Amino acid sequence: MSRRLTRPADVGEIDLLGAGMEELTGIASAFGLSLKEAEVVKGYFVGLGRNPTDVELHAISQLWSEHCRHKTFRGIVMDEDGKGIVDDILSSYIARATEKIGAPWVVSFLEDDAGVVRFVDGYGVAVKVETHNHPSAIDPFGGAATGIGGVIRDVLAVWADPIALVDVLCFGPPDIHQEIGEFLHPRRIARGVVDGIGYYGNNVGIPTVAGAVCFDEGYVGNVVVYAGCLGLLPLDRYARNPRSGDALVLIGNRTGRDGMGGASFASSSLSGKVEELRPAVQIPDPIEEEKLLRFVSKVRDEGLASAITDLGGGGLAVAAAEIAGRASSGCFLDLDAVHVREEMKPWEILVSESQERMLLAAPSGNLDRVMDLAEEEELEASRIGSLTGTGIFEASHEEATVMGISVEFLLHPPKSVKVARRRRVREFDLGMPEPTSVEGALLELLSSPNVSSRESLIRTYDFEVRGNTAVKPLEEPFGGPNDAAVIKPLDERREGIVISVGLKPRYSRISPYWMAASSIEESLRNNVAVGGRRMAILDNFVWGSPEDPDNMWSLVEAARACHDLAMAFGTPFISGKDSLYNESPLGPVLPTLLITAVGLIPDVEKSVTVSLKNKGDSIYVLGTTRKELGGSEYYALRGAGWGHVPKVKPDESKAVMDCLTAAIDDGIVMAAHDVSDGGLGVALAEMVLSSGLGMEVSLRSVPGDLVKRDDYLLFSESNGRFIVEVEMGSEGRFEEIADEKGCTYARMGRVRGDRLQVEGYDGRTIIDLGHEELRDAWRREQW
Amino acid sequence: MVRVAVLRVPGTNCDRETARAIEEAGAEAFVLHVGQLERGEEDLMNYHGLVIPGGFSYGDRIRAGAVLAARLGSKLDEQIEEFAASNRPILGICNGFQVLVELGLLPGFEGCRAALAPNESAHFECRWVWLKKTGSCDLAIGPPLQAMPIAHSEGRLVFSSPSCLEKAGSAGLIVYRYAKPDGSSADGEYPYNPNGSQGDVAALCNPSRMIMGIMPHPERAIYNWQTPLRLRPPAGLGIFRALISAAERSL
Amino acid sequence: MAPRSQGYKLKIEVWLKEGLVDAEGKTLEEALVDLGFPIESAKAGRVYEIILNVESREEAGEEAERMCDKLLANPVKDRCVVDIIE
Amino acid sequence: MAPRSQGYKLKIEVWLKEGLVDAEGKTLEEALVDLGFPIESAKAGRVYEIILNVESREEAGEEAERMCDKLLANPVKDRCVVDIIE
Ligand SMILES: Nc1ncnc2c1ncn2[C@@H]1O[C@H](COP(=O)(O)OP(=O)(O)O)[C@@H](O)[C@H]1O
Ligand SMILES: [Mg+2]
Repeated sequence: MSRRLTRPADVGEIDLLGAGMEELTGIASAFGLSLKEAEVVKGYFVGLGRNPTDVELHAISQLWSEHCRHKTFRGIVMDEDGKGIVDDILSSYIARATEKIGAPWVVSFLEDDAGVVRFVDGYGVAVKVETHNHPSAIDPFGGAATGIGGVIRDVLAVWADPIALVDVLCFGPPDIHQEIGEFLHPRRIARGVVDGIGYYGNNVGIPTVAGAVCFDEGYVGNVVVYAGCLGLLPLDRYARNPRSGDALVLIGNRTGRDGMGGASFASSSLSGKVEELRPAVQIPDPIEEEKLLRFVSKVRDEGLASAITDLGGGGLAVAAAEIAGRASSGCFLDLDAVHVREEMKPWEILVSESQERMLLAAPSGNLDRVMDLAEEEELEASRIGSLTGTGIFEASHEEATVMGISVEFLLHPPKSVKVARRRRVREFDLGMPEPTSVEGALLELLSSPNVSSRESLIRTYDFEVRGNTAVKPLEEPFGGPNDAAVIKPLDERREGIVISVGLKPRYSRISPYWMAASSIEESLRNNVAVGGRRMAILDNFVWGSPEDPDNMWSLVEAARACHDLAMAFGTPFISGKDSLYNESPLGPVLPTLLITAVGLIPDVEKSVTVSLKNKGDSIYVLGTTRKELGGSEYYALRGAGWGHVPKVKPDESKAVMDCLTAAIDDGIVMAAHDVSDGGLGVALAEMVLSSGLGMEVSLRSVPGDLVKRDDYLLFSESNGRFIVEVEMGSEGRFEEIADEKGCTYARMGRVRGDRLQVEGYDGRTIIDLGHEELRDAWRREQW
Repeated sequence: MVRVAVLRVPGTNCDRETARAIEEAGAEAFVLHVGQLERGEEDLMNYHGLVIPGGFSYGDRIRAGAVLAARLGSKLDEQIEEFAASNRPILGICNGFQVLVELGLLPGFEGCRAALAPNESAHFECRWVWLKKTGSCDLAIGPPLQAMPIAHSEGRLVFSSPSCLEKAGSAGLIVYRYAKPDGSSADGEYPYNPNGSQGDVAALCNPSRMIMGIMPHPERAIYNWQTPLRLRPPAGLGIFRALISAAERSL
Repeated sequence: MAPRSQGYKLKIEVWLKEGLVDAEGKTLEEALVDLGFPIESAKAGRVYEIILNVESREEAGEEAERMCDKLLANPVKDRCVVDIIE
Repeated sequence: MAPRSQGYKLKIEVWLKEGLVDAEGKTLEEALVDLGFPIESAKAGRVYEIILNVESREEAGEEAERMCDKLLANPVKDRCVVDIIE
């Protein structure tokens, strides 16, 4: 637009056209842009022949933030000699895998607010996982709660009814003594985060059914909070056709001065100076959200809208630009029409991150009905503008145009260039003296923060609300750890949705590639353990600053593994997110990749759980146990930072998973448990303590190539393994299936008595523990 | 056919599965927003039974159930009185129980009041518990011992005086008490009694036997697949069947 | 919103009655002791600050009692403490 | 437990800072207006009554500040008001 903008008193003009290098640097840093970006912005306004308003620069700052535009993942990575490594991590590794797999049941991937896969005829499952790390560091309760609120709205933004929540949390060790600098103590953070998640999920009425908790020094300065949401949507109601002329309606909470600049805050490092961060605080209101989700599903069912999006990072600026971008058109916003809570400047209205708001596009003929529905749910709504055919994002205030920038320009920041420094991974295993008592080591492992029971946390979440949770996170009545949750979302169908996660951040100290590979395999394994199949996965990267070439290298390595393993297992990525710049004065966060897997089960009544079921049944181990103790809980317990990190052998794993799935479908699997943190020892113990029964097993038959060491056999964390309880009398059938699938397996023993009794490789009983001993160790309150 | 109204306001979130349970039990369920009743778009007297479901009405702000009770009490008190006076059954589940207590409909006998105080554990708790039938109510049929999940942070029933607990007990109005898996009394022991409720009270009936409040969620124990293996068979349906039989009388 | 001239500012505290286990207070007490504070005891309650448009101090006090009765407290378990500040 | 002779009784209120949405206060305000009370505004907070074993009033005040910092409040969003009663 060439017309000069008229400027009301509360709108500033920034002299970009007259800015020399020094001023430009100042402007760039004030608005969180790189110098290169500021130059591109200047060039744009030189083209327009005018200076930008502060409204425009704030909008650009938000839209071009790392958080909103994934600049690093979309950018170029070079090595230190300037040789290209990869151009666009997201397309080259993540999206490429999905495209090559070409799964016909993927409905929408990596484009909308959430990924969508087909569920049963006419229905899709939407999934999204987000991080809310910085907000949780400064306000654990509010930060985690708004993380849940935000990800629910991502699922609403694809017209799905939210049906389940997931939370994955990484904290500093609970037993550190001093507070470090101005950082909150890990226990206080953990308590706040867990309370916040429970508060939001319970109040909004969506069951929290799956998750994980990890403790490591690498999180003392950088807490990690992942929040995920699944939704169900009727596919024929998936409205995505915004048109020029459609009205834009803002629904929900009043806009206020909270969470200002959250998107750019998310991409800056934490200073530890709590007082400066106040504007970044967001206040959660789950009851407002509950009204929103009722409203959205009614609007969907009546087919009233053409598009919808949530207001997350960057607020209205980002939401409106994205809706306009989808319509390949422009938009017009009247900032004075926004329902506000307090008097605000126009730029503040545009970028505020007040929670519990959604933006809707609807043909103007439907507007009255939309407003009525909002009123029925006791929600506030305002018509704040419309989509236009101009390709321009226009905004007005006091009848004056205060913003006029091309939507294309807003949505496409210049490509970033980052440098990665290759690091050779050297693995060696110095070995470990044998412990005097493996039984003692097992009890110690059961009590360690990363293995022990999560019951006290999980029970503060309502995992039953909506009455559709078929497999619960806890196995009642003893609170045993199920590997995945199953939701039965449709009354008239028997199919269930299976939700699991994989998280192996401690392996990234040795190899980021195998860390990512193990995370993927673990998420699939967990899913298969309860009966899941046909899985799709989500990737969520939490890394330190991409300006650091070491971080960049590990990021590329992990992304490469994502590609390779997704291909190998045929599991497409449907969504994900990256959170970079997780830095504190204590250094970068431990590189952490969360993989969330979503599978199907044809009949929820065939779901398998962790607890032993019948005396006399046989216990099998599937898969191969190798000397892979690098990064293991056992080595960590004994202070060892070395070792061979578990690898993934996709063909072996697939055979094992196929075998288990077939046996479950055959109805001969009574219980199953994936072998992960703490190895076979912990897996066996968990199956016993989840039930009223015991087992008698021997390590002598366990397939593997270990030196003959009971501790290695018991505590190695090799991937691709399960413990399975096979119905007495069906052993022949089970072995037939296993042979047919090419699965490595061995019968270890049987369900017997009420203790865990393990015979070592040399025939001696090395473990003999009763329920009380096991449960006491496992439930020891750690945090 | 019996028509049962299920009330909701912002934050009520167990209305769908409660309606589903009512339909499984053989009646028609209608989820009504309290606003519809206030505006006169709906009339409670067109329904034969009323359920106030679980959830977090108004986020349990001030005190669980208090704000919804205030809204009902100030704007719909006559309708609710008329409904109860016409001897139609009212069931409050979890948050609904809290509302009935706040409204004073429960315990509902002379000289006694009650409250649902914060759990003794001081936090929200979701778990399956055992219930022993120790009283009678027109809204409860089912086995003497059954399992159901609870999910609440304010479920500790306290009476205005110890004699009220005795009165309620001897009148057979304490329909369910928390128990141990073998059916013996929980005797306040956690986690069998999950919240510290006086007398292990889990569900209470009024003297007319037509109003019941229950902290556990029967609507989450309707189907086999909802119920953990060891706690089967699910018995929640009995409560909705009873509700419907009671409602049938005003057909 | 500024209080109108005839506005009275009240502070109302709501505490669990003596004799009932104050679970939140107890948890708090334990947490504070854990952190090394020399705590004898701790109680937890809620507090509200309300600005009322009434004509007189007496009226403000009466309204406060009624608010406690109708909404803020359940007399079976709660105890209200009203303070008219200005 | 009776306070020891050197015990100090503190009352600590925790409020959301100005400018942050006080959802409970808003709900309360609406409910009170619905009930017909002449309400201008309402805010909600938490209040704690703590008995501390310290030697002096000053020390009590300092400990209170530290408790706010360490547990009762988050300085980013909350405001503590400490009152040493006796
Ligand atoms: N690292 C990633 N891996 C896979 N998908 C991603 C990644 N980052 C973003 N996406 C996908 O791109 C789409 C847009 O993501 P995002 O910008 O995070 O949405 P929102 O703004 O709603 O949070 C989503 O489908 C998301 O799943
Ligand atoms: Mg989004």
